[in-house]
Amino acid sequence: MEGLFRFIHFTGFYNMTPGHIIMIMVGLFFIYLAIKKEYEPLLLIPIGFGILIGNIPFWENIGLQLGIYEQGSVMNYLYMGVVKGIYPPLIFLGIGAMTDFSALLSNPKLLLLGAAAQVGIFVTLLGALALGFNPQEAGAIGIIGGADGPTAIFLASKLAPNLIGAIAIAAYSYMALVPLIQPPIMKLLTTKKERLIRMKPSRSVSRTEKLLFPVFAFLITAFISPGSIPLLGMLFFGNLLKESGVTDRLGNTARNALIDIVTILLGVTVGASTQATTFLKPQSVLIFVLGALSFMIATASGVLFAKLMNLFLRSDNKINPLIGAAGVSAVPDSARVAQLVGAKEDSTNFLLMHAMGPNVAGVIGSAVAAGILMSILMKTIAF
Amino acid sequence: MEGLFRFIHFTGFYNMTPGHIIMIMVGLFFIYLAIKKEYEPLLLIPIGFGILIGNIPFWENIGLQLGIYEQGSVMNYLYMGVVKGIYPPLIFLGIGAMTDFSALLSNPKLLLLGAAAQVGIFVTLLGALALGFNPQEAGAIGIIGGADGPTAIFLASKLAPNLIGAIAIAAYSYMALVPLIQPPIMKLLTTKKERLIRMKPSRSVSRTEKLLFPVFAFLITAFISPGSIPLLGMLFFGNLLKESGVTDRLGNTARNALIDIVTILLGVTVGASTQATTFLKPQSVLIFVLGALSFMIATASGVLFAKLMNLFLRSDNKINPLIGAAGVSAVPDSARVAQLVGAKEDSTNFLLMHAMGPNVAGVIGSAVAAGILMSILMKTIAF
Amino acid sequence: MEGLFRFIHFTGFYNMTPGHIIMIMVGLFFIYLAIKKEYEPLLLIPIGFGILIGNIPFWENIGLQLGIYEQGSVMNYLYMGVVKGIYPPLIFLGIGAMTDFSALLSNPKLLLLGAAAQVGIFVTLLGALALGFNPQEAGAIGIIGGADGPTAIFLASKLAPNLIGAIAIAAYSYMALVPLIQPPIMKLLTTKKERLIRMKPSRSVSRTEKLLFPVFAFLITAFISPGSIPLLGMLFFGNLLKESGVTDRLGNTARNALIDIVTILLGVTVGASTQATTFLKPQSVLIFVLGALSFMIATASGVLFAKLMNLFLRSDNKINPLIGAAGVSAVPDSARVAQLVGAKEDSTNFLLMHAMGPNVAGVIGSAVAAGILMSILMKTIAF
Amino acid sequence: MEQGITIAVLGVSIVFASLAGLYLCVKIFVRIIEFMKFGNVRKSENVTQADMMISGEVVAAITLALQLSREELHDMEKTILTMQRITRPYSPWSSKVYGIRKPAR
Amino acid sequence: MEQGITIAVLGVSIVFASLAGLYLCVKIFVRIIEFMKFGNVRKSENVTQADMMISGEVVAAITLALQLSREELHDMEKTILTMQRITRPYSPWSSKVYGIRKPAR
Amino acid sequence: MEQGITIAVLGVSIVFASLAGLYLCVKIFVRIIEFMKFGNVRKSENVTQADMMISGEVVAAITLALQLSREELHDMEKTILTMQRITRPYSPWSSKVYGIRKPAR
Ligand code: NA
Ligand code: NA
Ligand code: NA
Repeated sequence: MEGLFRFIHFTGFYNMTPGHIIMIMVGLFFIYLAIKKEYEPLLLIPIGFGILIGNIPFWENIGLQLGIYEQGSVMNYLYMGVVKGIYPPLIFLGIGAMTDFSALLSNPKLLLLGAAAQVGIFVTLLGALALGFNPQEAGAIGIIGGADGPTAIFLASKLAPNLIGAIAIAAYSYMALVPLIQPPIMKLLTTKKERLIRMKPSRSVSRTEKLLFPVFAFLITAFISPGSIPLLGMLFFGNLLKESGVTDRLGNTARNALIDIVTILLGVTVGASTQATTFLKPQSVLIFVLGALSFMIATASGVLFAKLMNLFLRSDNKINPLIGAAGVSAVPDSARVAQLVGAKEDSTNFLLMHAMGPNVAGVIGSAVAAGILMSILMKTIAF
Repeated sequence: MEGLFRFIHFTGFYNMTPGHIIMIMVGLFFIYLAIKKEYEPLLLIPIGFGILIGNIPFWENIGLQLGIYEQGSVMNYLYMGVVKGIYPPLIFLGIGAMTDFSALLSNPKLLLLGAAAQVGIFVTLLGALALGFNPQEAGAIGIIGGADGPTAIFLASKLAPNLIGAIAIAAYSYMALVPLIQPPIMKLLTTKKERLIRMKPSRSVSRTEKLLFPVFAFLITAFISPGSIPLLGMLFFGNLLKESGVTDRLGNTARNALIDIVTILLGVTVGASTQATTFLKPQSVLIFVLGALSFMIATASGVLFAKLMNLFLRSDNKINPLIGAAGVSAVPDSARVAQLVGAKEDSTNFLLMHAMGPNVAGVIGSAVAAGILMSILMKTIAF
Repeated sequence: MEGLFRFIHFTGFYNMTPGHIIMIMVGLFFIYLAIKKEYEPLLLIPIGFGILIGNIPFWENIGLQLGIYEQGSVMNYLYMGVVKGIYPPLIFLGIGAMTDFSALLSNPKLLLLGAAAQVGIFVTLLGALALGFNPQEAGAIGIIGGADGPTAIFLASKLAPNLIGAIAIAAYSYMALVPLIQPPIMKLLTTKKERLIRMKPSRSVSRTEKLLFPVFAFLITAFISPGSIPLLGMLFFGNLLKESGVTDRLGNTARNALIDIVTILLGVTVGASTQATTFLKPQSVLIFVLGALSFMIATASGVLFAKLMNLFLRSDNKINPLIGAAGVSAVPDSARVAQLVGAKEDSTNFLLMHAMGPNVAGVIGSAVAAGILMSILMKTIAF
Repeated sequence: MEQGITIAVLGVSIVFASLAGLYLCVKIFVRIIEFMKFGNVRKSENVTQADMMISGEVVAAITLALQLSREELHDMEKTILTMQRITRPYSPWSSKVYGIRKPAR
Repeated sequence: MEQGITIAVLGVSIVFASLAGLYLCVKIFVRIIEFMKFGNVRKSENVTQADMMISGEVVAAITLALQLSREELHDMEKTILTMQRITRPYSPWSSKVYGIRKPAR
Repeated sequence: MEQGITIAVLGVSIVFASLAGLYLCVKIFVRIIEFMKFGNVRKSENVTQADMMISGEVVAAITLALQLSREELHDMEKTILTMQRITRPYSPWSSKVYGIRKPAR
């Protein structure tokens, strides 16, 4: 009889709290979004199911080795790849091996749009400081505006490990919602005439350029901001595997088996890290609010900077400011949004290729920003 | 000259014991079974070669970093995935991504057969206790009757790490021998008339059901028995990757590269963990005896429970009790055995699809059982 | 203002030393060789880019977690696979799963050529001792002459972890340069008549032989030299996965996803381990000199031993001494060099298949040599 | 031992409870889905993809056929295995495409 | 907060500096490459592979076309998914090809 | 140094011993297998798969031919590389199939 009583104490029903129910609903909602709306399914499915796994109520702190925060559990071991900042660079390796920088090379001035959109990161940092977060947390929250999941997780793991879950969920949620968040801002800040601008066909790119780019882009960005070595080193290394022409099998594995395995493990553990008993706090709500703000500011700065650049460009060589919004990264969604919003005004205006330039530049930009924040704010630093 | 002497001391010939020879013979026998008889080759080849690797005699305990139990050796590092219980859930992830639950969904009452066959686990536990094993060891030995390698290894790693090798070898040996062990018991417990029962064509299953099943099956089983989160969480997560329709590349990698890599590492280290100097003990023999018993009881309970269910079913909707034996899991062998034994009486009676239901239910059943045993018996638990 | 000053202190430009520039040049040169000359691209690209990653100057020792030698950095975590000797056996697993031992089986006496070429290892060891290296370092340097990257890295990680970078770079550099290093020596030591020798068509090999070979070759070599278990165990295990005929999917994953992932991680971390501030020392130059010597002696011993064997062979069954040079391993380059040098004298003389025998035998030979050196010299050994 | 019996009884009960729970859940869901589908059909008359069903018996037959044919293929595979293998001269510690037609410098 | 503003200003500046540096670098390289190519062409008149270029607009059109056609394929894929899945009876904890035609011993 | 010479002499000897052991082993096995096969043939007259052998020279020729043809293919591959790459718009941190034909809500 006592055995039965103890068993009942083990069940999820006994240990359930309202928080668990809320988080399970969130997990189910993520899975719903992924399947029905096809919003970022490759990440929302693992994260969504991870939220379910992490929010099955159980008898905590008696050594059952079930929870992601309990030593000895599988989830805890797999979560090490997140906490130690190992998965994000490996994902960047795969991303590098599948990214084509041609669009960026064919019109390099669009690189600056990828810089402009990172303003959102630093404005949000100020907002977070104002709301009482400490500098490390503020930096990690700001990076949500980088619209780049692995970068956000990497920086959070270095600056504010306690916020990894909230920051990752916020980043991926807003990235999934880019098609809803960006268009109103883009329309608000541009005139119809601007949205109708047709850009010149882009310059063709030779193989030599594509081959030299990852090598020298890495050297330049890393010399300016060595903090971005872990992310950009892997990104450009992956890209060289792809472009070298002599390492096809390595590039192929990097962008398939390797990135898939790491994506699965990262997604499911990040999801599970939202265990209700540690996750549901007022600060998680604040992080979500700041994240939304961050995305909006990033979009706006991208668009506005494009308009600024137009002031200095010849009239036959103007930039369509819509592609400035693609500078937030969120590859390739925000580029598609630029294409869509442009096509609404003129369905024969193909902005997609032009938008891919700022889009991938945004990835580089937010990795550089993460490197800077890491360099300046990391607590382990002893001068 | 002294150098030569010392060198001779290093050779395998010098350090050889009869135990090493016996284990090498066992390893060769496993490889033989795998290649000639095609019994479970994907596991018997790695385990068999692992036994060879683990039983090359060498000068132990002087820090050569060669043996699987010596710190700093490669085998020791790779074995961590077994000892820490990391490989089995990853294998379950892959299994989930390759399992089709249609058969189970089309006739859900067959789920109960997957529960019935787990009786063998708990009877064996009692037997092991009677033979003087401590409760943790008894639980780990009982799970052999679950007929599920990763589950057995996972539970053994949590409850009785010193028995992992023996339990894993026993579990896989008997799973390989399912076509020899089950048929006599099945024939003994059924009448010819029962073996001739034709089951109704199963209901068709919609995509929506297959998609919802992993999500809700996980929630239900995990709420009842949170101890099964590590195994069932990964199993159903893998299945969702497969069924969601939007994560095909992840499901594909999970059921190919990922499961293959983990299978190789798990197999070879489990094999190597049978190092003669630690493995050849009377208790290993006891474990093998108990394991055989466990398989037989499991088979019998599955068959008998099917007969019991028939008492409550309408005459046009009877279950062929042969498929009860498939409830032990040992996917898909025991389902094939049901088909074979049935086909001997009537070669036009296709039981395979019907047997797949209890077969995959048995996987869920033994994972639940492992979760319960883990919850109740784990030594790290401090109330 | 102080912020700006501190930021400047963070940049690569501020922390740059001539050493960094030299190493970056080396990295670029490796990438150039890989792409333009197609010298070993699958290793020179990862190593070359790794050198770039490892030689971005940054503010060291303040806890930025950027450098490969700083705790907590990604590169440091990934480098563990090199330091702990985990990657090389996994690479051997993949190599085994892609190696065809037919050539060796069809003319087994050529195995001895694979032994002869390992003389270079031990002569170099004596040279290194004479130059003042300690015995452990001397052993690790000698193994460069084994012409086998993973073996060299594995032994270096066990005997002289501080030299891993230099030894790995030397080994891979000379392996890439095999087509330049070997031909002059081969021509010097053979007469035109010898180079024209046509060898008998090789015996055909049955599937059974290919299947039994990995099992018994492992048992024999491991019993004689248990120190070679980590490398040869994995090599022959991989080969059994390939030849068993029942584990095709495992063999396939071992020689694709698995080896690719490990190659990427091993290459980039070995490259990064050449961080200028720890790498650029006089001893690195000495290691390069000894490595070159080692390759030359290995080539010479292979050729000379083939000539020695010819003294005992019937005149219609002579060995073309050119294939002796293939005994250094450096698979398959040195075998191709044998073919090329032979074809210069007689373009219809196909030596490639004959050279493959000593070539793969050389892999086994150097793994055995590594095992011996590890057994005798490892510092952790306490008698 | 007494503890053992408690564990055994409890264990079997919980396993049955879990799978019975699953059984009920599937039953209920199937009802709901069928109910909703019925509604859908009335609303749109479009046969959506989710409605596409295959009879279990047909599936069994196809499975068998495929399996048999695959096994035969498998056998053929083996016969051509030895040849195929020779065509992979790649090896990761020395893999360049240094062609044998090019002269050594 | 003051520290925050310093970080923000510095951060934005450095991000711009990095990407502007990249921009300049690409510009310069393109010049150099074009210069070298011009020389090459004069020397050899051979159009090497590296010179093969495709207009960006063409690329965009092709990309779109491919994407659209792929999406359609994707839809078809889904319809045949259920059937395909049944053809994988492999499972790693019991995967032998123990055929159902062979009698059990 | 003396120790070094011991190591060197011992080392070379053991390497030779290992590979010579392997040599003998292969020799002996080949004898045994041939002996057994001879028996088999007499018993059944069936040429089993294991007996299927290809002459080494033939293999060499095929290997070469395949290699050459593959290298040519490889060259072609390169020319079409740039185009192929563009057809993968997937990226893992944002990969949905949110088609550009659908209007943004
Ligand atoms: Na960004
Ligand atoms: Na079971
Ligand atoms: Na060698």
